Amino acid sequence: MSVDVRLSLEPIDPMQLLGQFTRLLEEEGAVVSFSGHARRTAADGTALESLVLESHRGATLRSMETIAASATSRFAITRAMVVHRAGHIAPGEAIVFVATASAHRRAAFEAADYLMDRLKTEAVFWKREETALGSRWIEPVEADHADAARWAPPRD
Amino acid sequence: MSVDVRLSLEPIDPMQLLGQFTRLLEEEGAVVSFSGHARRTAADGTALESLVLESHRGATLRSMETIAASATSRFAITRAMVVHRAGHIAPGEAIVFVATASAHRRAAFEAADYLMDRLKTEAVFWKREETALGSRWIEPVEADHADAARWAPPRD
Amino acid sequence: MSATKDCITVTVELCGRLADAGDPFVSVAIPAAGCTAAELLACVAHDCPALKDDIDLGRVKVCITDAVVSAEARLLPHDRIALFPPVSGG
Amino acid sequence: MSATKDCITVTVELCGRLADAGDPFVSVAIPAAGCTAAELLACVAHDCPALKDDIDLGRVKVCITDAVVSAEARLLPHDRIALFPPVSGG
Repeated sequence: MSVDVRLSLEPIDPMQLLGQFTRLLEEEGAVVSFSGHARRTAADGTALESLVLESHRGATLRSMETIAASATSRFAITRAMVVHRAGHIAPGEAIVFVATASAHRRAAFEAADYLMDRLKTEAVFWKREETALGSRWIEPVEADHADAARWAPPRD
Repeated sequence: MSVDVRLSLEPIDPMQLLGQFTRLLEEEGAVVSFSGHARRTAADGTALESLVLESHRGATLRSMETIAASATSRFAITRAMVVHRAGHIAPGEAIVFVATASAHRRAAFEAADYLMDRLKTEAVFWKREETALGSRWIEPVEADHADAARWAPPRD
Repeated sequence: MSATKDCITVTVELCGRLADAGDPFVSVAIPAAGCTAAELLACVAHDCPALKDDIDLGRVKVCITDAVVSAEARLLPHDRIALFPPVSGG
Repeated sequence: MSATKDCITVTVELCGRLADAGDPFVSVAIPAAGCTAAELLACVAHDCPALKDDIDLGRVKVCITDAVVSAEARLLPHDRIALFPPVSGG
């Protein structure tokens, strides 16, 4: 089992991360990746200038590691990567990249899905949108909570 | 809606394909990718020398296009890519790459999952494993049929 | 005209394990006016004994151009015809 | 010794929107022997009126080093302490 969890203040490139992840494959037959990208429009409909993810040195990375460990214990995956951007993110740029590998594809799909559901609700970030009109804090949307509630409570 | 379906007799590189796919993103917030890789061991436990996917000029690509069209009509995705390798595939090499993009992540996850379930059971390929002991035709495993049965029958 | 004179030879591509017995292309005599897919399979079973069991067990499908067709579908001598065993998926 | 002499000033980091009112680091007086997370929040509510409402509504959690702790957890003056509003997720 290999788990690679990173918090990055620099832009992240899903293509390069998938390349790094795939190069390490051994017997795995299935690889699933997810990347989430900053939208071009803020929640209030105005053009987004920047999405800002504030993080906490220590607690943010630890929350990501806890979520990744939970995924590896619940699903038959052999390898996982979780890379999250923090700081100022431009529209279109990647916010988060997740990859999972397994012998059979169902485990890789479910683990990536689970990782994203928990990251979107529980990872220690505080998010705000900056537009020409100012700055506005945002919280998880209802759909995020509904997605996270699909899974049995984590054992951690 | 943009759908890119390809049948390749040359090796395919999931990293490069994800790069091509991601470069075209517009307002999508979520990208899911799947790649399936040839195992190093044949079903009978001997070392795999080559996985051979025979295809039919015309029918194979058409079956992939039908499956892709079904996915785009069932799920709220805005973009999909389906690239399938045919011919002789070395252990570890990618067999198939699927990518989906959507405004919200659930649709992208479900569409990629659905695409793979149908490709693994219905795409027009005949697969055989070549080992030092000879060549052996293989059919979808039970788990593939069970996965495909999770979805309501396609309307096409 | 005799029944023989009304026949024409078409080339049929054998896909997957159907080609294991030899050449992936076989010549089959069908009525010159065309026939149904089911009738083609009967002609193949007659001309290529190695394929008879699979055909009799319903394990062989007929593909015209780029699509599998039903038993009743009509095919013409100039169609591109292939026979498919059950697909394995990707 | 008076109660005042038993206190020590610790620096508390304010995360997310808790820092909107001003400096992301505030100084708070806590008992020199340490206190519970709940007691720290009471001290913060007293020293930083801008945070009182969020604290009273239970919307603020205490993080020591790299983990959110329960109300009963004890913290010592040398701990790295932060206050978290509800997280937004990634």
